[in-house]
Amino acid sequence: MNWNTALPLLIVGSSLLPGLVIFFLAEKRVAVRITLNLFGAVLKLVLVGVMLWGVFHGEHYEARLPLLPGLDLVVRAGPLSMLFVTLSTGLWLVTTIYAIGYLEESPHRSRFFGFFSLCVTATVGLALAGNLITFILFYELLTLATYPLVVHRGTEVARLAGKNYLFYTVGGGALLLIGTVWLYTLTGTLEFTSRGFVSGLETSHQPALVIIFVLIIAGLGVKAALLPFHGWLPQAMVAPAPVSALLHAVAVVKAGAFGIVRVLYDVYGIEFAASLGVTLPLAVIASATIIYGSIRALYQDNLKRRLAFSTVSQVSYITLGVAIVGPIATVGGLLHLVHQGVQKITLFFCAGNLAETLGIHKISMMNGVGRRMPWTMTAFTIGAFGMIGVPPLAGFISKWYLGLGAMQADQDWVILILAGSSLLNAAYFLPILHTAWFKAPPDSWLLERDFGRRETAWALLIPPLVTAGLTVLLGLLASAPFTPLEWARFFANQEYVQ
Amino acid sequence: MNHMMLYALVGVGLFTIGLYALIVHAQLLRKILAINVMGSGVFLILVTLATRHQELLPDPVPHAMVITGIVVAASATALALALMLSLRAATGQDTLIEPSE
Amino acid sequence: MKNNEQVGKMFHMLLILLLFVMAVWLGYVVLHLRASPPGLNALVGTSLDTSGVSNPVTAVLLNFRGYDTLLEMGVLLLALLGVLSLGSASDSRETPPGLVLDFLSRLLVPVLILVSGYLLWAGAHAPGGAFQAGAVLGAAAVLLLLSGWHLGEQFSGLLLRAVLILGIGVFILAGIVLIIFSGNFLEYPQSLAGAMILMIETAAMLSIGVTLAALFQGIAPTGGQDK
Amino acid sequence: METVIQLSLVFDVLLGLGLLWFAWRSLSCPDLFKAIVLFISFGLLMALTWVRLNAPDIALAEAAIGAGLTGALLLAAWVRLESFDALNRHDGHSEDTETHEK
Amino acid sequence: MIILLPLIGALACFLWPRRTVSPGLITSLGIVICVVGLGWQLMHLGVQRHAVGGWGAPLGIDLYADGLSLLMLIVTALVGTAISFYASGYFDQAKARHFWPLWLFLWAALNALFLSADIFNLYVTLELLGLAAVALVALAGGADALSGAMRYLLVSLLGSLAYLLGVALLYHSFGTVDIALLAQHVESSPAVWSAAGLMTAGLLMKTALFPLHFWLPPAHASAPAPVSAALSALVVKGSFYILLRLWLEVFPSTGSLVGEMLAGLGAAAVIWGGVQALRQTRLKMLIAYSTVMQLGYLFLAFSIGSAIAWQAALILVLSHALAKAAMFMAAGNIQHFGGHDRIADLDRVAQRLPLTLTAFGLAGVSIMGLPPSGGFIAKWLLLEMSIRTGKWWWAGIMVLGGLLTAGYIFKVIGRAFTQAVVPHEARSVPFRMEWTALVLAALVILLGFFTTIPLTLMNIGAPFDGRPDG
Repeated sequence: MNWNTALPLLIVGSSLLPGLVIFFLAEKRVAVRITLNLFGAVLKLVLVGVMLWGVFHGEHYEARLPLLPGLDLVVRAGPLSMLFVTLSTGLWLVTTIYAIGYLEESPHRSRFFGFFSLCVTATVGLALAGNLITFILFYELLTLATYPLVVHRGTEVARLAGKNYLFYTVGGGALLLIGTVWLYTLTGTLEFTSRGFVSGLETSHQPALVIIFVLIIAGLGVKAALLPFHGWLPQAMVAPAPVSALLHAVAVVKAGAFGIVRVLYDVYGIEFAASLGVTLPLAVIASATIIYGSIRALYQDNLKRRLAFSTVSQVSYITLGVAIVGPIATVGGLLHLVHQGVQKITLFFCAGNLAETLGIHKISMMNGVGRRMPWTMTAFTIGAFGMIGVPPLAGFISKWYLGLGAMQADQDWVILILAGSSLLNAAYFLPILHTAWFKAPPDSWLLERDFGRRETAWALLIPPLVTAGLTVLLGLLASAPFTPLEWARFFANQEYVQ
Repeated sequence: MNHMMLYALVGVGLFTIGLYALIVHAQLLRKILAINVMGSGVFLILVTLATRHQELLPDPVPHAMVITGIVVAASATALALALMLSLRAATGQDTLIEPSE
Repeated sequence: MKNNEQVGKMFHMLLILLLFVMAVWLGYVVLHLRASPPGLNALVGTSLDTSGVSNPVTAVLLNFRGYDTLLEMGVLLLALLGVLSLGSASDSRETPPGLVLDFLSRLLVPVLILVSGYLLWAGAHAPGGAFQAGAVLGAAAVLLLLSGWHLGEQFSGLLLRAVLILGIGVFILAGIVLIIFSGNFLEYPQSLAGAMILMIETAAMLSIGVTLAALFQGIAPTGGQDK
Repeated sequence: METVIQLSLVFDVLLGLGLLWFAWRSLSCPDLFKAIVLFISFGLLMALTWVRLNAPDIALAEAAIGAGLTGALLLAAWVRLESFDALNRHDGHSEDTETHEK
Repeated sequence: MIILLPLIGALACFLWPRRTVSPGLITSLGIVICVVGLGWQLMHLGVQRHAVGGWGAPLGIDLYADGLSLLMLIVTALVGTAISFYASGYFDQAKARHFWPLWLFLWAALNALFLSADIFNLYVTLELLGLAAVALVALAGGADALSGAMRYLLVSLLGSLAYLLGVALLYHSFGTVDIALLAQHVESSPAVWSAAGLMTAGLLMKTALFPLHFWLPPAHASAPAPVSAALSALVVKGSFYILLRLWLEVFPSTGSLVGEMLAGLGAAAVIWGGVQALRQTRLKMLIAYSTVMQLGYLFLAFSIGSAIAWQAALILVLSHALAKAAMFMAAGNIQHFGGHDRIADLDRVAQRLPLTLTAFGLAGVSIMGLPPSGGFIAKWLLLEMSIRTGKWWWAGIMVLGGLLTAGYIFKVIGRAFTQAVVPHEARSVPFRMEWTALVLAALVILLGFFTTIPLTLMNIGAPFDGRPDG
């Protein structure tokens, strides 16, 4: 059990153990709980940092546990996993702080934070998963851990939303499972390997492989909210704001997208997948989702619903990017994995703040809120611009690479999609900003919570500002070392035979 | 094959009759009787088959088995009767009832 | 409604048909069983003289397949436990036993006890044995019960329960002791076989008798209105 | 010699039929008490059969336990059932409450 | 001897009804120790055979222990101990004095059954098992329980008789009742077929395979919680074990058609049980139907029929035993706590009984076959084998079943979060009752990570190689 084995386990464990402990904490032990949470989050971040450094210098981190004869649980660190791990760990820290502030005084916090930690454990686990079965394990764990968060409020609406969420995700899980088992019977292994491990099979299996691909992608598409499996996402926004942040930016949706990347590159191998002719349909579906999501977003008055539909569309950028066969597009897609996360979490934080401080849930109620809560709305604005893809923000970079990649792979129609969706993004974000900044505020808000000179609690204010700052930095310093861009390139180089 | 086999057939007959009654009748006491008849049928077969060759005296092992069986049957009957009675006390009827929602 | 009846009738017919087929098939099988299987007859014969008893059935019951018998006594006791756990939802309306019955029992009980004793003893070489004897003993006890004599009060009594488990208890005990001596559970040393079997049988008979009586007690109405 | 075989054959046939007949009657006749009595006699016939199959041990067991003890139990149970009916006839409700909650 | 210990314990409990709990618990621990001992023996000395009375088959009765029986014994020991602990908190004095002897008898019967190598002896153990189980069900009192018990008793007797008839046929065609010897002699003939048919039918009755399951839900749902746990987790497995033995060792030559048929019934059971479970309004009924369903999975292995499939089935037996026991205990807690088990108004159990709900949830994970859990591993293996052997339709059934299961599990859990229309007054649940359930549930999750251990254990003496791979 040397360091290189221990590290990935530690990274997974650093949220698992606190989580388990938290379950058994009495409701009153606020201090202990908060310390545990933050400790876990920070520790994880540090460990991840160490691992980043290690991986960058060619260290090989791996831990195995024999599950069945010939089938192990594997956690392994590679560029792709690092990209995702870093994202989720970083955002988790922020979200934890936010959640602590957000849930003050609300009941059942032990339960909430327990499952919260489990979620992140699952996310990190599936990011580090070294083979498909490990991935499935954490993927399902994620489903189970998020359910209690979705129904946390314990209202009838919440229960129905949870029911719906399960209906989709468990179904998806089943598809994924059967696809995987089938694949296993063909290949006898499930280890993720660069350029895939199925390309070796003789051609007689190709029809089967196509079906398996459809099964698996459908299974993952559910979490990635691909058309037509996106239904659960807008509903799930009844959950508390931190949970939405988790669902949309840190964990669930991302897990789906990430899975698609994994399957496409490390199971099938992108060239082979292309030769099977499955990538183009995928790209088309992704595009369709992008447009559809944006259009639906236009018509939502409920802020969180609009954001939710925007997620539906934005996440598909990732899928689109990796489905366009070409290194640059891949880079773009992966970049968006990170950037969309940072931006979208900002937006949800802000939405949460509005709801918490002024009881604002609808866009039509946001008149002049910018003057009441300038900081929050600034963060919101940055996030929104990022989403639209205004340079020099993060969103711009990823879209830029996407476009470039599309051209390089001479799939010019994608450009149209990008342009169109960007316009739509603008169309559903700008009005919000306009109402917020330029309309006259009403004489009284629904509920006024007074935080002295501050517009709201620190714990609620800091996180969005941080993530907004990140959005800017990721845009400006895109090409500095250790940025997502670099990791994405790192990964792309492995996957494509230049 | 001697005409003792006749009893084996009788055994089969008893088994069948018992099974039929067990299924058809609702009354518990009747079902219990039916079970016992079935049992006797089985025992009869078990022993009769042992007497297939007369030259040497019949095989004692099945005899022992049957004695065991008889005792078991008696015990089961006792339990069944007790159950029937307390069921009767609880529901006021001597047939099975469907579980209540 | 009428429909249901017809469906019911149909099922009834179907059932009869099925059972008939089953019966015929079984009959066929029984008659055309593989001719002259080895059987255990010879084996029993040969090992009989080492078994400590001369009645083959008893030998099988208590020696060759003693383990079965052990479990079987377990079944008997278990049934009693079950009956007791149900508790007799009894409606005790006392009726004094009829004179005849009383007289009968006075007369019969001693006889029955003697008979059971004989059966037990005979079991070693002639038809008979613990179960038959126990049953007769039980019958005697049942007579007593019918003539108004109650086990009821004693039911909580340690003594009674001790008698109830005496048989199986002794059996198990013997088994364990025998493990120590001869390495195998219930493997009687030749010289002692007869004696031990008799001992076990005695114990067994007592418990069986009492158990059966207790079973009857558990089910019977308190006080004997029947007959 | 022949005749003996014949006789025994006849006897067996009669006995067999008797068994079946008693069994059938005791399972089909409407009156419970009669059914029980029939069953007991069926048990006795069984005992006879065991003797015929030269299995005296079983015969004893059957007579003592199968017919005797079981019979006694059945009768006792029957009496109790009757007494329930009597109770119900006296005050027409069945005593326990479980039935009403349904 | 593993069999005698609980017997003695039972007698002790019967003798001194005042203090039944302590001997009960002591016995349980004793049994665990014995089982561990046996396990050690098996691992170091290989398969064990013990000739009772020193006569040996065919004259005497043999006890036989290999990996298969060992695994079953271990399951029984685990769940049994848990149930003992649970029960020590569950019953009041009046019931306890009846519960303990019966329960220990049941345990003895199970152990005897798993160790026996003699089909007639198996018959006796079956009766022992059946009577004990019935008496325990009746312990709950009340119309439902009594009726359930009665139905159960009749079915069980019928099953035993069918089985006995089969035994008779086998004995008279081969002159022995020892499984091993039979396995050598048996060649397929009308007698053997009908024997196989009768025995299988009888055992199926007791195992409650669809459509012979009708008796199970009422009996299991109306019994006292620890009893339901024992029944669902262990008792049905007893008869399944015999089936397994017979088909692995005695009847394998008798054609694969039967296997297909059983698997078909199993599939039907999965679907039917799942749908019924979804429709239930009472928690314990739901769990009982879920048992019907899970038993269905076991029989799929009869069609797939490769060694791995059997092992998968056993893993499933193991994890289902743990999970289902945990579930019934959880249900027992909920009932004890709210005075009812109507799913519609579970009334914020999540908040009030977090441990119990956790137990239920974890157990549910395994029942659904989601990772990480023993249930998942078993399902994975079954899926893999069914696809490998080209019988992908079973895979379909399994996935469908998984979805149904998820449906009814979360139906319960979801309710547990929301608030009921009418809030109930809460009765506190004994500490140990909550924890026992939780521990069992946790075990089944852990099993998902350490499946290799039972796999190696159950292969001692290679019980599965008797069968030609499907």
